[in-house]
Amino acid sequence: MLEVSIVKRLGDFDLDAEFACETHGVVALFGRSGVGKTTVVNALAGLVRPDSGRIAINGTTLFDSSQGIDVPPERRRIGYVFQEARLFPHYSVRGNLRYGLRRAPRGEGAIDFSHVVELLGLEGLLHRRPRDLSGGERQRVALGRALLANPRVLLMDEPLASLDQPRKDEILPFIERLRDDLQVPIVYVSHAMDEIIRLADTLVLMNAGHVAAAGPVEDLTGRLDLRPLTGRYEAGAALPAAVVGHEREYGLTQLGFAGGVLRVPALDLPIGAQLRVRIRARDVALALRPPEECSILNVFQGTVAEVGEDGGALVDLRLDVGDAPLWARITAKSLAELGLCPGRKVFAMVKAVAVDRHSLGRRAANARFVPAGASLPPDAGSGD
Amino acid sequence: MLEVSIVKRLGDFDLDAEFACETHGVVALFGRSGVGKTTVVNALAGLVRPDSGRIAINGTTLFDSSQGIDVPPERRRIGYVFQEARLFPHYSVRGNLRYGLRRAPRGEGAIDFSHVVELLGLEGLLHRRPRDLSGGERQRVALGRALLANPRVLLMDEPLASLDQPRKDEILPFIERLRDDLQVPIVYVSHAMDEIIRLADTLVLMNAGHVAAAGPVEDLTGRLDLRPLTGRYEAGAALPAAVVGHEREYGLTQLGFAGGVLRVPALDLPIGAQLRVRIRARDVALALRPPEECSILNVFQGTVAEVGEDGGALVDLRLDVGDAPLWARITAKSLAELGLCPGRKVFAMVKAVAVDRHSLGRRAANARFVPAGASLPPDAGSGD
Amino acid sequence: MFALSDLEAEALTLSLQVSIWAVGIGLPAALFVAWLLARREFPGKTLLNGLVHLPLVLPPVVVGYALLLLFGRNGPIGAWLDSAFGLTVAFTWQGAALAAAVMAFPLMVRAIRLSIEAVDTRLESAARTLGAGRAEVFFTVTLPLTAPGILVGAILGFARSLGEFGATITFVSNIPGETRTLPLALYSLVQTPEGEAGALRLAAISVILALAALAGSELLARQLKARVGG
Amino acid sequence: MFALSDLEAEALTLSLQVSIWAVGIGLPAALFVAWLLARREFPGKTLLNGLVHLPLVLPPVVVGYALLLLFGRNGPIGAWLDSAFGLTVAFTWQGAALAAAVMAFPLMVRAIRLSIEAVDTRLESAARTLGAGRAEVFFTVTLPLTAPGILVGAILGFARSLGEFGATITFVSNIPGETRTLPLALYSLVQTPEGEAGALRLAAISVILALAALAGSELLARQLKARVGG
Amino acid sequence: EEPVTVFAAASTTDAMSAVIEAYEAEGIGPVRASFAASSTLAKQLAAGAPGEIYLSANTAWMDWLEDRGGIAAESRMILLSNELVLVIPSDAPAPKSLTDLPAYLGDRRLAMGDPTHVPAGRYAKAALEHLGLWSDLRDKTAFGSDVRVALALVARGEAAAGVVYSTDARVSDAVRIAERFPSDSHPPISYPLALVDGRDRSAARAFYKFLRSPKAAEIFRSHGFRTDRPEPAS
Ligand SMILES: Nc1ncnc2c1ncn2[C@@H]1O[C@H](COP(=O)(O)OP(=O)(O)OP(=O)(O)O)[C@@H](O)[C@H]1O
Ligand SMILES: Nc1ncnc2c1ncn2[C@@H]1O[C@H](COP(=O)(O)OP(=O)(O)OP(=O)(O)O)[C@@H](O)[C@H]1O
Ligand code: MOO
Ligand SMILES: [Mg+2]
Ligand SMILES: [Mg+2]
Repeated sequence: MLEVSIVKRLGDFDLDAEFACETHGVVALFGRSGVGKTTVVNALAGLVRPDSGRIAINGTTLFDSSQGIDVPPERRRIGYVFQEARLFPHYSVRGNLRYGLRRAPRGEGAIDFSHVVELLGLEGLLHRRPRDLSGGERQRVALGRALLANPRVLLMDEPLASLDQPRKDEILPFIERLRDDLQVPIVYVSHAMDEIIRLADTLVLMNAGHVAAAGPVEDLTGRLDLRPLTGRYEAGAALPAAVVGHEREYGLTQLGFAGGVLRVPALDLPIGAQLRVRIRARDVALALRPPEECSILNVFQGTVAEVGEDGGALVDLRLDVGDAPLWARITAKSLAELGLCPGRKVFAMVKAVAVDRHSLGRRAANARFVPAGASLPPDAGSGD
Repeated sequence: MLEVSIVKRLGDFDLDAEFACETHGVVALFGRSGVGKTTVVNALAGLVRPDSGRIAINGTTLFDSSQGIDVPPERRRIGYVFQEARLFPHYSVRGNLRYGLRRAPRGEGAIDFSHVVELLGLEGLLHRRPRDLSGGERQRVALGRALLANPRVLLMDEPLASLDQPRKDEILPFIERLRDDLQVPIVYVSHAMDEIIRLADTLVLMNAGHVAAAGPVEDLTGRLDLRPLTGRYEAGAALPAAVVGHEREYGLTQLGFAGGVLRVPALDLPIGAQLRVRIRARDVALALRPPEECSILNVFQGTVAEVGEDGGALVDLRLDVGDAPLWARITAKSLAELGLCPGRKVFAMVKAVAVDRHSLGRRAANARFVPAGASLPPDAGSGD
Repeated sequence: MFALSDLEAEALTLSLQVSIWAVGIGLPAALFVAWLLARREFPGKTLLNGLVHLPLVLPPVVVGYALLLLFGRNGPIGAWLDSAFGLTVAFTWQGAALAAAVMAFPLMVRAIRLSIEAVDTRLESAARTLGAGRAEVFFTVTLPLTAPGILVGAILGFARSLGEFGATITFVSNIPGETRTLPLALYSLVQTPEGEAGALRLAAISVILALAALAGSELLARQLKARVGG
Repeated sequence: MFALSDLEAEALTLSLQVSIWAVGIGLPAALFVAWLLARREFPGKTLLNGLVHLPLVLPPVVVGYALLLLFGRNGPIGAWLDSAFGLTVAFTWQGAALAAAVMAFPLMVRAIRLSIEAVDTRLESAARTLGAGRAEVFFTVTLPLTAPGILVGAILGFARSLGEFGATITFVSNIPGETRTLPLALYSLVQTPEGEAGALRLAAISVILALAALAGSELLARQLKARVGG
Repeated sequence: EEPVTVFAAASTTDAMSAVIEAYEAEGIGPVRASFAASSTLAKQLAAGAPGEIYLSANTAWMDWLEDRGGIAAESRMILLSNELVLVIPSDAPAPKSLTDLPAYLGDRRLAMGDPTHVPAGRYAKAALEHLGLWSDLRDKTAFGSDVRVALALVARGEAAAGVVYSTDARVSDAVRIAERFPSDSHPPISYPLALVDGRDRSAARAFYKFLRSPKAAEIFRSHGFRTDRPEPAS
């Protein structure tokens, strides 16, 4: 459990943040610039002292103004990847990396130096000074430094913002592995819903110094009332799923979820592996009859459950597909022409391509979702 | 014309960059972390002195080692938004903003102080010190500061990386306006293909200290051989287009391009306005017969021109739709099942939703594209 | 606390005057030299650096003697000052201020140089892209960010000037009302049997003066820090 | 260049010994006090700050006299040192080193403090999240980043020690081979007819020594800068 | 062998050094001298300094030390005396007489020791008062922290004239003696000598004896001192 309930005044800015959530997996802090994300994370690390309140992680109280508890940062064992890299200018890259390593408790879950170096592509940089690094290189070193300190909890404040997509794609699985294999809980600040969906189990939505909502990513990203905070572009359903089969000849993997089986480009995961699949509303098309001779592999039969009122050119619809909610975004023109309204039966078409690596997150290792469709034959999706 | 041809050695790193491109509009520098983007931009600004070479903008030589020319930074009138904000800690936000303003040549194209403040949402921050700002706020101030200096050319080194999507969406049009209304050429470093597509006319692709390719965004993003550099996920066609009509009742705008008419959510642009539309391969589905009773508004008939050889689960196909190239990414399974091969007639389906604000860039004001389909009746796309 | 005798008041006023002038003329020069040493490369840099430190290394009396040789009536600079401006520094409080400034100079230069070297050159680059030339960058970025060092330089210089004895008495002698600063008066008393009580009073005055200046500078430093951030 | 006379060699060696010891014992203390003043709040901070600056404000002779009163054989600290450790500082070269250290102390503290205050506290925070306690952060982050200031403090202190005269002659007298440092030998020579040439030689030796130390420190500073970056 | 330590007034530096050389040449034993202002030496001796013999440039500090029990009272004696002279730069014309001094100076200055603490300054003031010149000269004086500073001012031509000991006048070629002050114009300039109390070593006694020997007297005289006992202070 991560329990945060703090009040802090900074100039004109009032932070009054309260949330509690599970710490297995990744907790994402999401919110607009200046809402107080960094301040919350600083308080967790012990770098900002709240005016009052309480912070506890897994039952250990780190701060409690009423009891006068304030564990110093170095004894919190909380790793921190800062928004600005904050590398030590007087150490080489190697020295920076070894700084936390030397002080880390040995054994138990410790990460290998050479492993981190290889993973973050730092081999050629070990002898450099921080000022001789590019922006992205700096952030990679900062990431490695925090990891090597073998933290109990890892705080990451927009760690990937200055990295290019291929590098992000390389590092994200590593963070996932940290989370899953090493069971390091991560508090992750990001503006990129992609990353959050992929990594996070829990989402803490912040707005103007307050926590607007906190809960499972699946729940919050599906809620229409939170759209102003989560962002319209990013709207969609995040669904728990499990690997139910592979179609090796075509390099596809079948994912069972409450609404059926989804085919996606092959995942190197065993059957039964737990995932979160994000299907963005913008990637779902609707048809009144099953499409024929069409490249769209995933077609699900469902019912229109709710039609959003957006007033613009685009309309969001919630569908019930089996037991799963699915969101579709179509034009108002199509809505009118197809005559869609709640209760109407439709076919939802989801391109296999649209469900790409960025939309798939491995769920925390202790998540257990057994899809209803797990017993279905591999081909039991509603046609293709 | 922006002419760059420079050689610079930094430690083990060799930069040998050469490119020339038009300076109307936005020139994007794209490449992986550490390829030398910041170094190139620094050389343009006069902050890094190349070992040899030449830099000229619109005929004015800024640097020429053979002629011994090296115009000092303050006389280059090149605005620079740095990767790290570099705000002056001893000035308030207002002081930072006014720093460049005070030194800017008056009149001609100068931007209004209050306008910038409002646009960047800096009203409440004017009296703050930089250290009291959040990461995103800092970057906004840095942006404003550079703009107010009324530069001839604006260099932006990942200026939006630390901004949230809504803020990005607010600032991007402003940068577009800078480019179009004020005709400020912009050199823009970014990792986000979205932003580049939207903003840039010219793309300079860098790889390991060299310029791998430079040219119109449309050309480079369509080239299969550059995929390793532009990124697979981002693959697609960027097409010149023009507004040809509006369907006000549904809030849609019709864009004419060489392949027909594309319906997208309403754009507040006059008929004839020049745009660049990006249609990502992943957003294009294929069918052998025209889909019926389907929500997908844009369907174009075309011919398979080329089938990429990817070997994985996904295949990219180039289609000829009218005179325009279009890319589609489908699964190998669909490829096989639909029996697609060059010469085959197909229907390409593009969701109106997929062509969202992020995929549309206004082209530089002097771009002149008159679509062949401009004379077609408004409804002349191939059905819906 | 206690009323000052005329002699004490005179010495105090003079010391203040001398110290303020010493810092007033020494500080801008120190700033320039510190900037040269911190940010420029030129032939003779090592020499200049050495020269600046001389007053620290040599016994004050020797420095005073050297000043006498240079600035005295028959010294090269002194003769020129006299003929060109009718200015005599020997035996005048101006001379005392000069001696104090020279003795305080290395301290001022070092403190300022240290601060200049700590200024992030990336901020200076940023200023240049905003249209500020070298000089402008210096005055709008480097100088304000060097303020803590300038303040430290000023306070060190002021304190050193308040305490300056050997160079002063050698260069401008000990003339009541003209060059008899607090340390000179104090020294006289210490060398006199039965002078101890008076010496203690003068020492106390010096200390109080210095403490006041220090407290003022700390206050200022706090404000600077609040403005610039740490 | 020229061979040293026995007297010159003796004074030179002694001056070196005294200055090195003055910096050696003064610098760690200065570092601690500078850190206290820069980073901690405590009652009596202003007082400590004032005390540190006293040797700068008071004429050296007065400081020497105060040292004599405190550390002399009959002084409170001197008597205690003698009975507790059998240590005599008065009238020994150790005393000369003490006098030099005291006079150089404010310079060392100020330079170091200035540097400590310029260290980015965010780096210190980062170090703490990596598991380093306050003391460890000090030694692994603050201290190395303060190195330029420590170096400046050391060189200022060394130069000041080389030139120290008033406090030394007052506190430990002018005893050949024991406390007659370069400035004191210089003083003795100035007192004798025909002494000027000898005095000039001694001044030259002082200057050369100081220049060598300065050059060394500049070299070191350059290396530091290359390591830490600017 | 532990050398004998002499604390001697700075104004005796060269003479005392020569005497020590002569003493050591006789092979009796090593001697070392600490030269500083008489006041400084007195205070150091009072604070327990290792000096065994004290030669002061004036009686006041010897009195002061004696009051504190710092010397072996029976060993106190006047070893040397000195003369007060008016010096001018070597190349300058001499004043007609001492009484012509105010006119001779014009708007230039007269250098002398600080009468508040430098013995030579005190004698000079007494002499000028005795000659009725003090009130005219008071505002034209430049005080040095010791006689050598005053001497340097004259040598450099900063001051038009200076009042110093005749022994000091010999130090610099740049000055010459213009006038000698009559010995009755000021209290006698005497240099008292004493053994320091509690340091009664035979070696110290031996050097103390040597200082009073005719051989030493000759050396002192060769440096401009007078060794005849002046009449007791008025
Ligand atoms: N010392 C301070 N004094 C006054 N206001 C401050 C101070 N520090 C931070 N703030 C304000 O507090 C708010 C929260 O800052 P914080 O850094 O936590 O934001 P954030 O959510 O991390 O933003 P970003 O995404 O831009 O990094 C901001 O509006 C900021 O301006
Ligand atoms: N002073 C230096 N000494 C040695 N190598 C350097 C120096 N400065 C930069 N480099 C190296 O030069 C390369 C190019 O750096 P640059 O900052 O231009 O990269 P970039 O393309 O902007 O990367 P990013 O996207 O991460 O900001 C990097 O590999 C960097 O490590
Ligand atoms: O020898 Mo003295 O005591 O300096 O006049
Ligand atoms: Mg933040
Ligand atoms: Mg960069």
